Amino acid sequence: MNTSIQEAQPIHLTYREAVREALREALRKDDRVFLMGEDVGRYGGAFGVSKGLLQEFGSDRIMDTPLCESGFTGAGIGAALGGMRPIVEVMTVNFSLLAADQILNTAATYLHMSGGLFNVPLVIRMGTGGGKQLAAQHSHSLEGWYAHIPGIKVLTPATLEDARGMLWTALEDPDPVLIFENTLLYTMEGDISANPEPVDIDRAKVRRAGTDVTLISYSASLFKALDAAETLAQEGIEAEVIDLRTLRPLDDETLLTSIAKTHRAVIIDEGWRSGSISAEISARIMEKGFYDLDVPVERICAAEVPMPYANHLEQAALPQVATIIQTVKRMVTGHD
Amino acid sequence: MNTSIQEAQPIHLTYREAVREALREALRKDDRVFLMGEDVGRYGGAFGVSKGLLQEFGSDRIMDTPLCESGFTGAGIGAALGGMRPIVEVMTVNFSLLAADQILNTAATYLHMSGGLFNVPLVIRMGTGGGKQLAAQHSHSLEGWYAHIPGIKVLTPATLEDARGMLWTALEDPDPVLIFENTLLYTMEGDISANPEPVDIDRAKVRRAGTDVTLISYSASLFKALDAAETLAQEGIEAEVIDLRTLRPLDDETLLTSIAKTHRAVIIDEGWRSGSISAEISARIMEKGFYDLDVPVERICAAEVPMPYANHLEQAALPQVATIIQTVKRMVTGHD
Amino acid sequence: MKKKSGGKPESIQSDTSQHLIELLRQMLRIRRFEDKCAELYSAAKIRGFLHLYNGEEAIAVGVMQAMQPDDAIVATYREHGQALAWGIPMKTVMAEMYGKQGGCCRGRGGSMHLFDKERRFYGGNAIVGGGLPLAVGLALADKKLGRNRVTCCFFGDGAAAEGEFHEALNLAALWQVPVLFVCENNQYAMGTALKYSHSNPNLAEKADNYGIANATVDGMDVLAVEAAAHKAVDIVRTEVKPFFLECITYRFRAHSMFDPEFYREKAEVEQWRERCPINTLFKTIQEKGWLSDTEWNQLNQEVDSEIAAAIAYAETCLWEPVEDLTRFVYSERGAGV
Amino acid sequence: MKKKSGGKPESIQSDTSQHLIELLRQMLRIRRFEDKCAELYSAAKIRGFLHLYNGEEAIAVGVMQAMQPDDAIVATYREHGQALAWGIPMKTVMAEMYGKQGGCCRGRGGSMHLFDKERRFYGGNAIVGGGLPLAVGLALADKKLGRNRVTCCFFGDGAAAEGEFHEALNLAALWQVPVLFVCENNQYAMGTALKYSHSNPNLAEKADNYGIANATVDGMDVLAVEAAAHKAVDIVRTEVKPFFLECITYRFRAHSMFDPEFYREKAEVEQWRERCPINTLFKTIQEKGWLSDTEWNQLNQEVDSEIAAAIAYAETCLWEPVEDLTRFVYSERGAGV
Ligand SMILES: Cc1ncc(C[n+]2csc(CCOP(=O)(O)OP(=O)(O)O)c2C)c(N)n1
Ligand SMILES: Cc1ncc(C[n+]2csc(CCOP(=O)(O)OP(=O)(O)O)c2C)c(N)n1
Ligand SMILES: [Mg+2]
Ligand SMILES: [Mg+2]
Repeated sequence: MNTSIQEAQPIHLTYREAVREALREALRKDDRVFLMGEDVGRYGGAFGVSKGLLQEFGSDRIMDTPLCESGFTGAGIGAALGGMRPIVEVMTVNFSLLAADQILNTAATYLHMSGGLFNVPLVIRMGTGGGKQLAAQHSHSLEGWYAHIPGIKVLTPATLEDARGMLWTALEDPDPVLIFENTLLYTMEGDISANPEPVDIDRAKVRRAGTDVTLISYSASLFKALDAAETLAQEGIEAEVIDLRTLRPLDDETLLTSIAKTHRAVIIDEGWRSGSISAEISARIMEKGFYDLDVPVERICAAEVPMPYANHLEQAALPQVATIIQTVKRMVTGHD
Repeated sequence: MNTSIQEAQPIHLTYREAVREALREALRKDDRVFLMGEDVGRYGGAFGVSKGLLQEFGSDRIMDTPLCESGFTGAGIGAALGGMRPIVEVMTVNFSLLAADQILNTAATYLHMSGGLFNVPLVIRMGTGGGKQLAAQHSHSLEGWYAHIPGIKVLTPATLEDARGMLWTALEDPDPVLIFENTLLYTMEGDISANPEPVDIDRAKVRRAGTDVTLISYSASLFKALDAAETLAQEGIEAEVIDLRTLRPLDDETLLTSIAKTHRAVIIDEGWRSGSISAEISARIMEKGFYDLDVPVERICAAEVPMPYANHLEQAALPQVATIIQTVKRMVTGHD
Repeated sequence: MKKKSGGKPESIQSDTSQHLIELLRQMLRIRRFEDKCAELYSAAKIRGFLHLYNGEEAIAVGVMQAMQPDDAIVATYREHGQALAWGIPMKTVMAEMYGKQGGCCRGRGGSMHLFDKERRFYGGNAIVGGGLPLAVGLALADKKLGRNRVTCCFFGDGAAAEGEFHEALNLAALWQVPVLFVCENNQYAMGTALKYSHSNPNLAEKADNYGIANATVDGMDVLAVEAAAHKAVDIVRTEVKPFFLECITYRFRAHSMFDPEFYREKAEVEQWRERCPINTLFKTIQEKGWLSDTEWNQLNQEVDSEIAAAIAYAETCLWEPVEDLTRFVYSERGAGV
Repeated sequence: MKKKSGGKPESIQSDTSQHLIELLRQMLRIRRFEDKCAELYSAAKIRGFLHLYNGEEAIAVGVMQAMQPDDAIVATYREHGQALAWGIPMKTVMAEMYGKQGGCCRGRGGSMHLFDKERRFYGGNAIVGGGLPLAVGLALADKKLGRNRVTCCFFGDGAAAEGEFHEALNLAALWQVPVLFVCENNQYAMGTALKYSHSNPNLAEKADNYGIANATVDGMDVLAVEAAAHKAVDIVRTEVKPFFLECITYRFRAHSMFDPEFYREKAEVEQWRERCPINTLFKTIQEKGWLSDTEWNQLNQEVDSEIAAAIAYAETCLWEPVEDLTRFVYSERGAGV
């Protein structure tokens, strides 16, 4: 019987399981890979991502660390330099601030300051995002902020395929890669190919084709953009929806190609507005796509507040589908 | 004899001395003010800023701390909550990454997450900037990066007056204020009024009037912009030069008013390009000044590399006067 | 004066009995309040992270006995116990968990960020270890301003692995500031047992290393905690220097509402449950005959009605208007300090 | 075999004498190299920060004796001594300080960031304390891959106040990784004397607290350092666990080229200068009659000409082309690892 790759049945899983499968695959494929971080082992991962992996791979491969974000991130850098392929899990981006020095001052600079001698093949995964009423210290979306740093790459898998596939691509990268998993996505489910193809992290992806406006988004916001596009389509407005996938380096080309066609762009971003990755995208369109624009690029970002606990306030702080629809309509028709 | 304020002789000093005078004034005026940080006392400050202050004010007011950026920044937050007016000196922004958690997760969020109960009247001063061949871990310009964070204010005094005056304004602010002093400026000298007036931190300032292009800059780059403007003037191009002074909150109005007049803008920024404060400014001009623009806004930023040690490489990485001139000419004439 | 077998004058005995009953009442308030919170969580009235103090009540209640009204408290995300024991009205705590305007932080903080300005309750810090330097700073301010106040900082065993813990202890010792560090050693940091967090699991020795006076106490025994806290606070207040009090305890419930508890044995939990601080004190009081069944029922009813009233209050509170979303990012002009 | 008073066979004596002379030579190389660097700094050939190791040479030289070629070194911004003692060619170090392409990091690192891949010299970290976790990670990799190698991590007394120091020690002890922590306790962190940095100035006790074997040694005595390092490295290598070696030393010169040295007395510096590790060893050797004036002069000349050659090399090296500015931000395709 011929069970070729093409014919394999798709499998149904959640985003959480997709990440877990990616971890499992990496741990199986390469002995140098190990996962370390707070509660990745006995607890099963703060979000249950690594559940069962300690039992499957043992405590040398799945290492619970004490609470010391700077210490174990630094140890990850060292282990990478020592020939391992560590996957460091920082529970969420909120706590990664304690490791910011190691990420920026060591991981990101090491190759350059050593004149090309030492690269750091380190992968750091973190949960990110708001929307779960976790309030001001547990709801940051700082992936765009990290994208400011040369020397690292920043990935934001939105789909099950990307959650499943990006980890391996990141592990094959010779340089430090940060992967941000929006924790709202963990329960998302669907079908993916049982034999996932390698995921390209160099290109943004058009997730929906359209002609009237380009909606630029990434991670959880992608689905808000797609929802908005559906509604807009019912009113005859065809939105093209782009999933950035990688925030550093940005794939300008895909964006500009789309805008050359639609002449309008809206960026949806769960980070705080000022100094966000959406600002960078807008600035690039200014520089390279100005003459293609019919109207100014707009941004729909999180309100510039530390995230409040109350649900109605938090939702008011986050980008919403209704706002996207309203903004696009205004851009297309010229009035609210 | 009438020695009114208006008639006081101007005094001649360096930027370093201007900051020192500002510290001295604050320490004299308000008993609750104290300065703490690494080597602010016995060493006299890493850049000599606080030289002599320990002798003048004693070790309760000028506190040498151990190396522990997170610890003493957090202690500064606590002391501010306890009714003091601490000035925390983080030697340079490079080391502030070790305190990033306290700055973002505590100082910036405290007022909001306490529902308005507790404000944090803390001032944090840091050296910033490249240009001294200090290489990849000692040359960051992260002031624009910090400007992403709601809840804090970010000041970047460029002139002697601002270096002298902003500290007091910051101390009077009920919320956390970060002051970034570009270390290249410390030796800059000039005359300022002996009776400095209070400095407004809410408005950007037009440092040179012009009609053909708006050069937007802050801190050390201001002088590059002014130099470029001088040269351009000789060729009949009149550049308006704006000193942002405060990176958070940004004073959009001053920028937009200028652009409405000049129809062209260049932003000069020593931070890395992607996700820089100049991206934010460009995005805001896109949103609010698009129809005033004759040509797209351009950015002249630091190259996206960890700063190399060698002088010629470092200078190549930093924005240069020649590039500003060249860019403006291209924008005005339509060709290189 | 009538004497009892122990030889105590009756008034003191009755003082003691009343005091013990008060301790019992405080612990019970916390326990019941939190049990209710767990229910309300399932009913989706409370959301976000909810970290219960179940099993650890003796620490907050015991320590607070030694504190004075103008002292300050710095706590963690597991701070309902401290908030209630410190006197933050239950109804404003409950309304905060509901996310209502009438909450102690107008619904912006939630379970992990309870604050009270009047009572000097400085949160509610959800960054593990983040409160320690802040507490040192509060104590520094008191020392500088010559105020004879104590700052009491609660944190867990996991926090002691963070670098900030060390930075804070070193600063406190160098500056000799009046801070009481209370380590709630419940032997787990989420799912990570003490031995996996610390190469040296004796946490009080860490304080020793900084030259900070310290003691370790049974955190399941409110009277022991109270006695140790009195001694500790005395030292902090009179000698103006830090003290480190380690309380050995155990959390009966999961780390948060999301924790499947893979990392520990049911039997271990059961063993510790037998040392429930509330039961223990209840038995002591009963043995002394200080609490009749009627009184006990009445106490329970009081607690229950306080909780019911808190819920009723929370239910009726308004939501903060959405238009006010961006308030309190910066201070409002004129508000100032 | 001719015997000497000490009863050592001649061959051993001559081994010993040769070894001591080699140690002397190594220390002298570092001292002279750095003195020259200071000159070159004044001549603006070297720029940026320049932190000299003057006075501390016995530590790098002593410790390196115990290391094997495939061991690894992690150092700080004050790492010329380690780099030279570890065998990075002086000329590539000098060219690096010049910022030239022929430097060990193509001029991108400078004085604070010396690296050597072949020799496993992992910098050159200018963030105080930043190298410690990295060293733990290198050692972890060795342990995981079953390689019997030692990672030696140098850092200062000031670094021990950073939280990262504690995090790293705890991890090393928990994981039992083969790392040698060498604390260069020169009693100052910039202008901050030990007693202002540490509430407990006994730094080795910190290691003790983590259950890490440790020793404190006179860092001005290269033979003592060497002996202690041998013991320490033996333990690390054979027992596969961390060791903490504290070396008490003193920096004769300013912290960096910008330091006006307000914070210490000239007399104190002078006192320590009398304990110069080079003079001490020189005297020992002289007393034994192991080094004639001619030999000493020759040794000096060799060192001087090595330095002269290094400068000549640096002078003739090319600058990295400006077009290559953005190289090495990311690895080049095909380069990989
Ligand atoms: C800096 C940081 N890292 C990780 C977390 C996630 N987290 C929340 S509580 C916790 C365990 C803390 O354990 P411990 O200090 O013992 O306190 P306990 O919860 O047992 O009271 C962790 C890892 C966090 N909130 N902050
Ligand atoms: C995190 C950090 N904070 C501050 C500095 C600035 N700085 C450079 S060296 C130094 C003193 C370090 O002292 P120590 O660890 O004793 O090493 P030594 O210089 O004495 O060799 C300081 C404060 C830095 N480089 N990194
Ligand atoms: Mg715990
Ligand atoms: Mg030192």
